[in-house]
Amino acid sequence: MKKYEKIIESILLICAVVATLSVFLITLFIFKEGLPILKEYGITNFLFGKTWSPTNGYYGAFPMIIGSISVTLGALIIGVPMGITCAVFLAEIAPKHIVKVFKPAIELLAGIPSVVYGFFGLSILVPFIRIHILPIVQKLNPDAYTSGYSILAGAIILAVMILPTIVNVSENAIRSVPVEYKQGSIALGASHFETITKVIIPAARSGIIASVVLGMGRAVGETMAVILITGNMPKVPGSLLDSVSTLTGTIAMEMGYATPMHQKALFATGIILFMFIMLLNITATGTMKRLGAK
Amino acid sequence: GCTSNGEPVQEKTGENTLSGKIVIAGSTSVQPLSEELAAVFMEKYPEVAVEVQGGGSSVGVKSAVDKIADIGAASREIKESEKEFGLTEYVIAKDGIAVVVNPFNEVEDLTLEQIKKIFTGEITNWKEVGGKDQAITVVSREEGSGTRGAFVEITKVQKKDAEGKKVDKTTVNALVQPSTGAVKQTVANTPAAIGYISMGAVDDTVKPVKVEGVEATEENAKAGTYKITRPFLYLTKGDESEIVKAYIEFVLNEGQEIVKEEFISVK
Amino acid sequence: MLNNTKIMVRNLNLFYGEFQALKDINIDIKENKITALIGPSGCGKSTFLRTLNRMNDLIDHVRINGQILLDGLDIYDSQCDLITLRRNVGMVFQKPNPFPKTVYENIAYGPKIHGIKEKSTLDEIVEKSLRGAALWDEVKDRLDKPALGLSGGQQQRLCIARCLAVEPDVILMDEPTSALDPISTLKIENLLEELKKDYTIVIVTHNMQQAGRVSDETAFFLNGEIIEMNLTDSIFSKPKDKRTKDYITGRFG
Amino acid sequence: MLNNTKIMVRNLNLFYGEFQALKDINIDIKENKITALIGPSGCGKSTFLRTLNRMNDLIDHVRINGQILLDGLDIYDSQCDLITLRRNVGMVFQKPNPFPKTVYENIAYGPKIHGIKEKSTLDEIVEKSLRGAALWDEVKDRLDKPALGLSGGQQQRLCIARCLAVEPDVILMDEPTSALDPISTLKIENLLEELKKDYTIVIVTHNMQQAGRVSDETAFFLNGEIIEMNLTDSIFSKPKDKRTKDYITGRFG
Amino acid sequence: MVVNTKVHIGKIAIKKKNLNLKEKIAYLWVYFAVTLTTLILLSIIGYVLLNGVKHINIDFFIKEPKSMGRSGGIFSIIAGTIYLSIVSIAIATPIGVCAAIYLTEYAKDNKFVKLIRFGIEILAGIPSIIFGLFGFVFFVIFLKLRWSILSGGLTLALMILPTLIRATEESIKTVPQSYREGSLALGATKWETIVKVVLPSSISGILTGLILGIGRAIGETAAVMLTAGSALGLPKTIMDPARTMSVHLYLLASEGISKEKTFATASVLIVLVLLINFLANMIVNKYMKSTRTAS
Ligand SMILES: Nc1ncnc2c1ncn2[C@@H]1O[C@H](COP(=O)(O)OP(=O)(O)OP(=O)(O)O)[C@@H](O)[C@H]1O
Ligand SMILES: Nc1ncnc2c1ncn2[C@@H]1O[C@H](COP(=O)(O)OP(=O)(O)OP(=O)(O)O)[C@@H](O)[C@H]1O
Ligand SMILES: [Mg+2]
Ligand SMILES: [Mg+2]
Ligand SMILES: O=P([O-])([O-])[O-]
Repeated sequence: MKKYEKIIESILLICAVVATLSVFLITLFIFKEGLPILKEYGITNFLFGKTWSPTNGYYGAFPMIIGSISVTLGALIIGVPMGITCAVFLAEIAPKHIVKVFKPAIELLAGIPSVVYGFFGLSILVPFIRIHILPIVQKLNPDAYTSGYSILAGAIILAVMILPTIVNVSENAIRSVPVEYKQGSIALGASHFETITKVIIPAARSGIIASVVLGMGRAVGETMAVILITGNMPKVPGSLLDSVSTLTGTIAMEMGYATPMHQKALFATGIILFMFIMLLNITATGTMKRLGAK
Repeated sequence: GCTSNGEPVQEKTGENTLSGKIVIAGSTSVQPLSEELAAVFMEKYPEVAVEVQGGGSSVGVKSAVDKIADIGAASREIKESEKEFGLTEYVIAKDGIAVVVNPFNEVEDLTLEQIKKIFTGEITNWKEVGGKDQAITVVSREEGSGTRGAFVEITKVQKKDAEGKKVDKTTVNALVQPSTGAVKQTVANTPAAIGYISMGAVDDTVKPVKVEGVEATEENAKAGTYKITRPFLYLTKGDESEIVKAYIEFVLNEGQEIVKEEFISVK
Repeated sequence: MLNNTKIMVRNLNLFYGEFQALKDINIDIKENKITALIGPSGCGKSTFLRTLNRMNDLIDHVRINGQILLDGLDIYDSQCDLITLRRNVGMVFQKPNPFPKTVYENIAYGPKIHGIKEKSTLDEIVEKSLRGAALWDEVKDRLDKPALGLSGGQQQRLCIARCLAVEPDVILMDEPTSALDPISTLKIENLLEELKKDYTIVIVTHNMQQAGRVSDETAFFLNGEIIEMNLTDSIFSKPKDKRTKDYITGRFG
Repeated sequence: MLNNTKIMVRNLNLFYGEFQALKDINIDIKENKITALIGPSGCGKSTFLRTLNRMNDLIDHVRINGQILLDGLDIYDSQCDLITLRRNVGMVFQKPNPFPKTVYENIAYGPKIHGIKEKSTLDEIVEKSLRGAALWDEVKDRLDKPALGLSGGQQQRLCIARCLAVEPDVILMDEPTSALDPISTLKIENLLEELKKDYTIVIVTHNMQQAGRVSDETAFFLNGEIIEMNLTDSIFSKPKDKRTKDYITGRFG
Repeated sequence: MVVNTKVHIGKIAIKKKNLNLKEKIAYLWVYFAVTLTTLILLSIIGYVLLNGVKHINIDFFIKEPKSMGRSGGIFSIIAGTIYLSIVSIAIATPIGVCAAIYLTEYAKDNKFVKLIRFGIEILAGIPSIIFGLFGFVFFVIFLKLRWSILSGGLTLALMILPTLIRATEESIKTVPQSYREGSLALGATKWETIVKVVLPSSISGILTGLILGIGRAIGETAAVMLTAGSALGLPKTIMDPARTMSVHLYLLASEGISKEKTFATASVLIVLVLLINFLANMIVNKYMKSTRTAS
């Protein structure tokens, strides 16, 4: 065997290792910088403290955790039914020529940089909520108030952003349901609609769940668009129209402002984010495996 | 206080022979001024590139300390805790902080006490200060902003607590925006908003209110009648390169003509 | 037992795009009989079978003309309700295709779709259908287990049971035993014998012996045409057409 | 013509994990002869063929013991250079597998790998190899066209030409005509006749007639063992082992 | 054997049944959701383009931005975007492609390789701000690379690695084993086989991965701002800071510097993404065709 083969193999291996090593390096860095404050300040104080005011020495990340969760949940509540519906439409209902137009359009939606969505949200959605939504809400609750920078705005924009992920992954899952299932159901006298809801969607559920989890990851991780439209208010929100700040937004905004303690607190926020995403990924692969095995 | 202790560069390095790159980072209030100064400087020395970017005053301090920028910019005085880094400070200008509201807001004048109460959340409706019956949208800067630091100190939003520790009492119901420009834009687009920005950044999209009856103008700030002012600082650490020296020298002398246009010169 | 015609097919032509897969088919399918469709691969047996419950509607570019009367009513009439048609004309596919649900859910699926909600009624139907498909004893203890865990022969009988559960009049079977071992095949053939008391059955098969064993009448397809149709005994003992004879004796196909 | 032994196999055993696919194989392959390997599916013909140029090394969990001597040198010796071995022992696969390159590039691939750079030399080799594989006339005007555009038979001959281009001593062929029509098959069989003047050829075939037509010697494999090996004429006319006879006469397999 | 006893069968009433209310609502919802999605897409793109295109002219592309982007063009920003994309791709491609080759062609199924795969999977899930955080502290400060195209490029390279590795792996896996066997049987070494047969056959998949990577590099904001900085000047060397179009758009939008320039920048960005999508589709289509003729 020619001599350089071994050398090449080692080079290739090194490249593969570099990719992995960077993960460990990133993890190491974040934990090294962030863990001390978690210890010093107390994990529960950090996780459940309601005041985030680093200059005053308060590092309670709870408002941001709730902020991240609330915009993400909101995005899922809007985006998941829409996304799955579009996926069903593409895979089962739409005639070919519509699929040909609609699918690339959805893919385009995925490619648009998130700041463009943020910009759209800032210039259209935020005023819209203040001017048109608020009066409606005020009819029910006269005390309601919003500047427009809100969970609602963030959730809507994030919903649009995760829509393509959900549509694409779900559509693939639905398309890969064996046609025999569909035929079996149709031949029993089930309508197309019944076949979709009772046979096809259940059979595709692991893929659909995966799409939701992926979308969720994207929503939790989004940063700049969210800074532009949620108002960045580190306060536990009381309603959908309240402003919130998110984990990612806080890191991005305050990263430079680094008294050493403050910077560590931001890394600790990074740890939370990191764990959150890990948890999501593990649940995702977990459910996929469990459902796939059945 | 003014602590311009940098040795003035005496001998002029021959014109046009300077070349290289200067990176300035930090305060978003200083940023527009730096941009203009840099533009003129680069015209003079075409071989020099001056890169200006924002981030906020603390980024300015940090980047000077870590030497990731040649010059850090800050829109507040250096804190006690930052003194130990051994930074060299140059006061390049003074600036007032304008308290701005939406142009449609009919409130014209606020006292320092009212401003303090609005920003600490004690006053939450414009009618309490002579405006419409409308909830106030407070817009503040992020933690670590120089403008915020100076503002809360002067307006007493920041207080000493029992242990003598300074505590920033800015209401938690404030929207937070990460730059002077973002605050301005938020106030411009939100009818009930109030915020504070560098006086040099004020334009007709927002309306500065009088503070204690004094209009927010450079003259008043210079005269000391307008109370909310702070210095603009350039920070360096260790030995400065030729071009950095030349640039700072330029800013402190010829540059002051440019400073005068929107800010208060230090000459 | 009556010798009524259950399904009457007249001048049926079917095109896949430009390709004519069925050519002027005329055939009467008798009630409570088993009719076998035989013929070489690609001759149109499956296509024909699928016209009877309009499963071809699912395929793009299919064009059909002619008439199919089920109990005298045209199933290709625009007034015809597909759902009711398919409920009345059940189908068992070549490859067993249980849903990825439990055994119970598989059988209960059809009745539920058709509006039956009470647990007790469903239980009854499930048992009756599984007994009808001679599968009850084998699966009665694992009704809540996934149907995909059954053996191939059991899955095929499950699909028959699933079909029985909606109480059709006609059952169409497309090579229902081609994927099965001889023992499972035998079980299903015996089952057919039982079922024909209550149902009209049309079965596609590649297996000449099977056609001979189970069917009452046999139709021989070739290139989209029906060459010959007759009582099974007659067609196997004295085929009228030379091509039928050649096929039956294994000369081609 | 000499009757030298080109490849000598002694006590060869091969395991896929726990499964023993070759059992104590002993066989001599003669120079400038065509040796055919026959036997029912799964008996280990391909496996054995692939031991001769160590293509089995690509598969995980393969364990081999015994000896294979090529020109007296053990090819499983740690000193043996795989590259040289495979260059000397060429292989033509069951399914034609030209690279997705031009006809020319396909043939020139091997020589280039082995260090030939001059265009003129390469041109020469390409022509010679294509002529050797009786393909030159058919493709000489389309050398720069994609090889995947050739017909199945042409592709197969292209693969043979590709193999010839590196000038091996031995050519291994694994059912080289199973994917081809009768006319292409005939062309390749004629070609084998030509090639054996210069090469030692081992061919796996399912086709008894083919083995009879082209080979000089035939080995009959069954369940990983060589049951019988002899001159082709003898083995077909008077097989010694009953199992060989059964197989040849079509009694099983 | 018990057989159900079923008497009767009268005529079947095969009359057309109308959709029931539930199904009507369901279909209504489907069409509503699809229409809404389409409207959202059209309104976002339409809003940006309608307001933006009229402010785009040649000057916008070839002039440098002035007074923080309030006037002038976006030349240095386009340059910065391209520069940064190229650097990140140049760093990520060799590592990504080599890693993918290792994983598909060399790796055995052992713990170590599982660990590598696990790592790559995690890398794909990490939110970009974490990359930014890491890049800022590690590349910018710790390695003293300052805000520069190099810092940004390294950070982005890490971000696009998983995309690239996966795309490459997928396309390498589709190369028929018979090509490899054919090459090896001619006496080629493994590496020769990979370079001369495997990679050429999977090149379009790799290209698609690259283009997707570029798309991600262009779209990223937070991590780029923290690592490549946001200086407006025209970057010359790899050690210069740069501002990409997304960062520029973010700053323009957030600071309300100039509506016109914001829309114009956003329009250019959208058109760019359109082009990239188009390019990726073209390659995928070509690739599909070439594999079709291969089979
Ligand atoms: N969806 C389709 N589109 C186009 N042509 C089709 C389609 N389905 C079947 N055909 C063609 O119609 C003819 C009849 O097909 P059909 O499936 O009915 O044959 P068959 O008799 O069932 O054969 P087999 O015994 O192999 O199942 C064949 O030539 C087939 O290629
Ligand atoms: N990679 C492998 N791993 C495990 N077992 C294998 C592998 N390849 C082949 N086998 C087994 O080894 C035995 C011999 O296989 P081989 O391919 O040599 O048979 P063959 O004689 O070539 O058959 P055919 O005529 O069908 O090609 C078979 O039982 C097969 O299942
Ligand atoms: Mg068929
Ligand atoms: Mg074989
Ligand atoms: O951006 P600042 O000037 O407020 O630090």
